[in-house]
Amino acid sequence: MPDISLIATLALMVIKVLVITMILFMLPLPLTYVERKVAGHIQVRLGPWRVGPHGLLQPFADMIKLILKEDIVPDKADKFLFKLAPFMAMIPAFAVYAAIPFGDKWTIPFLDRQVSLYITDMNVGILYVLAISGLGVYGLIFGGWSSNSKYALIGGLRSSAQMISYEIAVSFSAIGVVLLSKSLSLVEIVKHQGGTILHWNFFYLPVGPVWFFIFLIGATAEINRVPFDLPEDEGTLGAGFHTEYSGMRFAFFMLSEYVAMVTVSVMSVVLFFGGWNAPFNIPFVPPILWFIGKVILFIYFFMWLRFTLPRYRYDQLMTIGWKILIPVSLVNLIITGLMKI
Amino acid sequence: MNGKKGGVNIFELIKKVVFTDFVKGLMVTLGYNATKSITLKYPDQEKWIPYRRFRGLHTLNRDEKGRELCVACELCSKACPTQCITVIPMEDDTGRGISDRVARVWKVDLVRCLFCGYCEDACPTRALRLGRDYELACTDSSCNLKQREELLVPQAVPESFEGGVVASSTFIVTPAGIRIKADLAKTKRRNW
Amino acid sequence: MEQIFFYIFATIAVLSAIGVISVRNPVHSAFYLMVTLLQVAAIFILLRSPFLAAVQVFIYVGAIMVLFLFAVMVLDIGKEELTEAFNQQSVIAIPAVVVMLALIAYMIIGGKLSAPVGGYTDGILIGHGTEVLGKELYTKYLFPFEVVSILLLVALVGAIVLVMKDRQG
Amino acid sequence: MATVKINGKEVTVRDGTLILDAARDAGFEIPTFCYQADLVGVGSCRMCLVEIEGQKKLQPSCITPVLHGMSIHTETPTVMSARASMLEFLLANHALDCPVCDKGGECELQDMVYRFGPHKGRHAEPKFKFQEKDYVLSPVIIKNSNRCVQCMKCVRVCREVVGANVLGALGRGDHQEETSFLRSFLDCDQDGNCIEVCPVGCFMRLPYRYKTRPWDLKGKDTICPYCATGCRMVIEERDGVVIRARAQLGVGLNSETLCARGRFGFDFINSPERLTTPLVRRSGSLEPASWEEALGLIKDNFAAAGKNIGGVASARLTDEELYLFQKLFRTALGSPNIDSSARWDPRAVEGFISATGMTEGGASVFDCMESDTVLITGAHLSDENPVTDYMVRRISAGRSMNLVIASSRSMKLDSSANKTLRHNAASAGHLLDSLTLCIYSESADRLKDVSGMSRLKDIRLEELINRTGCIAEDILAVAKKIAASQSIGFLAGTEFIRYPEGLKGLALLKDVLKALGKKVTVIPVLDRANQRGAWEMGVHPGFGPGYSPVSERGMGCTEMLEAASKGELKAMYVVQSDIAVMHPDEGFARSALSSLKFLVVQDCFLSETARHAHVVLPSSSFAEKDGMFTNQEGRAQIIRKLLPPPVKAKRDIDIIRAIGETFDRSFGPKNPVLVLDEIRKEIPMYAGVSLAFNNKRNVENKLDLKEAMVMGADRGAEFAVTDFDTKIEPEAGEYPFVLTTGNHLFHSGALSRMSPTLTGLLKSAVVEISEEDALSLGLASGDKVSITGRYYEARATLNTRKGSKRGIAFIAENYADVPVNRFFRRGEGIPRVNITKA
Repeated sequence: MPDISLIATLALMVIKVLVITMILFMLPLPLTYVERKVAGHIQVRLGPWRVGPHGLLQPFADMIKLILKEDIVPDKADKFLFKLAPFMAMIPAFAVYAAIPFGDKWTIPFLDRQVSLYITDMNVGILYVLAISGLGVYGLIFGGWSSNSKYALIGGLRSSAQMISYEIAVSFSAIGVVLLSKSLSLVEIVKHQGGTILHWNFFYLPVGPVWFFIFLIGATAEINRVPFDLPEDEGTLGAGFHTEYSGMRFAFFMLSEYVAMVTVSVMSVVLFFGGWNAPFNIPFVPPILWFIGKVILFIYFFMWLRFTLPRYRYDQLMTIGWKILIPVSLVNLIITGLMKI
Repeated sequence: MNGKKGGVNIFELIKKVVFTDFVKGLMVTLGYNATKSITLKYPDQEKWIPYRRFRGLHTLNRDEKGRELCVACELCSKACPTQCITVIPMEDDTGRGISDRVARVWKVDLVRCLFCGYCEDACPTRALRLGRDYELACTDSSCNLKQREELLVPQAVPESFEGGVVASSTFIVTPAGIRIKADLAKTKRRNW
Repeated sequence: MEQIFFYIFATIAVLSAIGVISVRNPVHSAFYLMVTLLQVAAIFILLRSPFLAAVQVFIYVGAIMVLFLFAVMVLDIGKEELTEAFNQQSVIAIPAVVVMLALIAYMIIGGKLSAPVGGYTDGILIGHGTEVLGKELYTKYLFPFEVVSILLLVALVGAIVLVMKDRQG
Repeated sequence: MATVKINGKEVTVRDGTLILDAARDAGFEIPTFCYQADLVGVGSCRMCLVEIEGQKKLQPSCITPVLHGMSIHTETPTVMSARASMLEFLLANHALDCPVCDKGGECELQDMVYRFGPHKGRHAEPKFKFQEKDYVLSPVIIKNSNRCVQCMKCVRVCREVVGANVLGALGRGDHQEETSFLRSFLDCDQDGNCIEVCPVGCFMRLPYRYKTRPWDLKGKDTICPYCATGCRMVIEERDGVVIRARAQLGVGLNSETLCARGRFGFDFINSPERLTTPLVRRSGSLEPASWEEALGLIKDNFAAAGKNIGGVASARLTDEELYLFQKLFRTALGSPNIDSSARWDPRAVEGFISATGMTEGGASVFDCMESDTVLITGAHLSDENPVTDYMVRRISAGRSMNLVIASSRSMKLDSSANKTLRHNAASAGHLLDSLTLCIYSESADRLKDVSGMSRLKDIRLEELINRTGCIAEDILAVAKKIAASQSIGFLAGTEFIRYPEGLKGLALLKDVLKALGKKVTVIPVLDRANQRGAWEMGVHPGFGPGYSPVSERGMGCTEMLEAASKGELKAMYVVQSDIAVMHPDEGFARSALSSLKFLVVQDCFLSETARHAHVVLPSSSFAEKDGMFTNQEGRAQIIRKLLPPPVKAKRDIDIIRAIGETFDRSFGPKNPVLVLDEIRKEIPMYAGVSLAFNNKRNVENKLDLKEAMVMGADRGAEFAVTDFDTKIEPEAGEYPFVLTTGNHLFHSGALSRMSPTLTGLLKSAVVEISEEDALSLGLASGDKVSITGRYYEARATLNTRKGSKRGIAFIAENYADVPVNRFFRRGEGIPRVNITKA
């Protein structure tokens, strides 16, 4: 019965893809709400309150508004790229999840069939994630350029420069993780961190935390979040690369940004905090919950960061990227290599 | 900082390496995250009643016998820096006003008004006060021109009411527009 | 199955490659180039070389093309300048292109480019292509690898020197 | 000359100069309430107290003359504290209702207290009040005595300037109230000069009451549009409504005075009855139309009429408009038929111009009043030209001179006259002739050359005096005075044109006096603002601009109407003139107008004439245009535009030009300034007219402003004074009274009827006869009487006037309910009427 097995595998694959895509599509709804609530509370406010109990329906209101809003294409915009750019930002953000392991194999109750809680286990998973997430910047660049607006163009330029500058540091930290876990496959990397909490890459002292912070800083910069949100620096650029966007196209940018934030959280957990591995051996808690818990903590961390830190100046951004992160990661790479010999 | 140019303060470096400042900052915001919000639940549940000195929508007062205090002396319009007040006097000795000179037209253009209160100071009979009505937004521009008849209606917050409190309020949608009715009996002071 | 995918990818790659040189707008050119490179990466996957594919995307699409775009946007190369450049070079370029095409055609027809037909190596088949590549690169092809590395280093230093000079001057 | 030190500054002034004047001339300011240069000093307000070295007490500077060697201080602490104390006393009972008071914002008391006064009151006691509510004195004056500062200016101006003696002071101290007897304003001229001089809000205009604040008003300096005195005034508007007219102290001929017409008669401008759109007669009724349609009709019909067209322009238009009007007729339409008045015979006008020497250029009324003897004749000055009356009264009170008034009706000014001559109706000529004869008999040898004397050769003096109805001794006394005078001034009124028999007498007397080497100044006294300007612009069938000869003599207004009723005149163009009402034969005028083929009337209102019109064009009032008026003295003064004409109405000058342009594309200069330039070029009389004087102040009413005066014409008095024999209907038992007419005090022509305030002042039609006649008829003032003439009968209230000539009944030409012109028939002389109790 190889045919049935193949069909089942394919069906499972489709189901997994659909589930993950749907989750990702819906993710901005709670995330915007949570972000605004976190912002409110950090600023001693309430945040959304009026729509629904405790403002719970606010994201839906926003969604309806974005859907109904007129889709404006500026007269002098490059129409083709202008319309394409939101998708170019969104598709890579989603595509990344093809390689993300949410959990190990899981046996479906009563059916006695094992399902892997990831779409594929690529042997170059970590490279794939880095490569694909790097493509997301095209949406920003093309969106910024095609708007034919000075603010949008500067926003696009800034995001491309920022991406190039920090991609290197992020790649180095990925190399560091690969050295530590001896595999390019994300599943292997997570599995390598199994056991106790001390097996997590973060706790591979002294280089683990350094790699983590390099990754964290670089990734924050790549997803354009505070304190590195210069491409959409509202103080000087209006809204940066998406100044000219409205309605659903704008929503796609928002979506890809939130998904990117989740991706960075997920990657932090996968690369440094043991993925689905439990820090302590507590029975009855499925590994997937550990994973989700850790990711939520990271998401909160990014929001927390956003409402704590001010934005860096552009030259400070470049200085951090080129003069601090790259040298530190080079030194760290040598130390890691020496430790692993 | 310590005058040593180019020198490296080891202590400072360690602080930088372990992100002391960031952590401090993050702890501050985390602390705030846990505090109670100070947001006023306006307009659903609460409404701020301003202090007496507040300068909101103009109100024209009457004396205890119900006669208009305004004698249409036009001093308010003279004092107005934006010339948003128009007064046209007329004679009426039927006891409408405290003198036989009363306003035929008394109107203020709220778009131009900057609520400086000079008109209030200029008023010799204390007929004109800047009241405590601050909900002046509306959906068409004509309602920004407030006429005498409208302003003679006493405002919801009486002059004697000591302000600076939060009153519980109800949010009502009427055909004429949205009204936020404050219950002046149920007030509380907020400390912040 | 693989054939079908190959033809899809190849067709898109060739079409967008034509797009690269045919459109007037440099940003559109860059866009088509990006598409071409992505298709090439896809073909690498079909060839069971996911590492190469990832690196292709990572280096070429993710970094180099971004730099291209950055330069194009900063320098703001207008359409007119581009046509002007074409006009000046066309006298030499057209014969050169004809010669090039002739050579390529000759090589394809002559079968000089066709690799020895054979299966994948074992390493690749069991999914350890990366390992095989690494081993080959650092053992059999170590010398050319190091030469290329030094060449790149020289180019890097040279670029820096040029910029430094410029700045001092 | 006396030399005094004021605040250490030495000044030399004439003996008898008041300290106040000396200090003000030296540049020191002294505040006053009660002082006004022209009025008798009373020193009542005590604001002007100054310190004089060597005198223990402070002295009121407004009644203390300087003495040589005086040392005066005006700003010492004592003086300042005295001022503050005086103000505190004034404020002790002052109502302090500034927010309500109409004077608030321009009140002298406010200003003084602001500058000098105590800024805190100390009087806690209840204030004394004269009254709780303001009381209405007359339809135009309202009073609040609580605000009075007892400066007495109102009383003085009423007595000394207006001569009405209505106001007086009752009570004393702080209970002194300036008011009239029993608060009645029966004899009041309603001119509101008390309002003008009141420094506080005690006297107020009733029509202006609670309308606005002075700072809201936008004003323009202009000239009164009623009589030809040419009063300067400021009219002020708010939101497009003219609210107030006021005179300015020391500005213009009139200084602070105006009459009821000038001060309250401007409100016709705001009338809702104003024409706002052109009207065209369609199937019998006038209907609104566009300008294009109206002008199209005018073009077609005027072209069809050819030369058979006539024009009458009101003497209320500006010089520029009148000039353009005559230009329209004489060049574009090619018709010589133009006139400026429906009332007068063009020949009589020419005679008047000649007799009064208007061609010799302008002469100031102040120069005239400098003469040793001034003879006022042919004008009821107090009613027709009230402000000229004020000027005469003021000047005659100030200097020793001989003022003679010859009139058949008594007037207010009689009290200022040294001698009054009551003559019969239409016999001013006999009076002047008898004066001439008297003078001639004394120095006949020196007067052989006077050509006109031959006329009087065979006439006996006694017979002449008998015909005048005057007392012989009076005439002889006056003649003696005239003969003894070195300079003689005449104020010759419009009765000379109405009853032109006197023109010859006036011309002869003038010639005789000139031959005797005396200085003679004649001021024509006219009753339309720009009557003199109209003539000088050539709006007259007999002469062109600047009294230049015309090649073809045209028809006057009456001739035009006659031609119209015969069907010879096809079309007429009437500008702001109400012929149907003003023509001295109303029935004829109306029928003539209705027999016209095409009548265009251009007016502010739908006048009686306009009701006959085929096209009515809405024009503008004096407040809506720029231009120039030439007053009776020949003084060119400018009027200024305050408002735009209402809705679709246009300035007259634009309408006249638009009509001209339909015939000649290049017709007329485009705006008043360019027209004035052309007038200066075309009319030598006006070559030197400069309007720069308009913002200057005149000092002591000596209008040293020769540049405003028109110059003499090139062509001398070539107009012959035609022989006129004004017939009076032969005396018959049933009609004992000769009916005369003229202007009412509150009215002038047809325009003032549109002013609600002025019509409000005029309760009902009044017929005026002398008191003696009334007594003999058993009638009393206030009785309802019926007036019966041969053609018409009317009812009116009887008014008796003490001192008027017997046998004369007077009905003003301004009543709507008693159209006096219906008693007249053209060519039949002065009608007689009977008055019986109704």
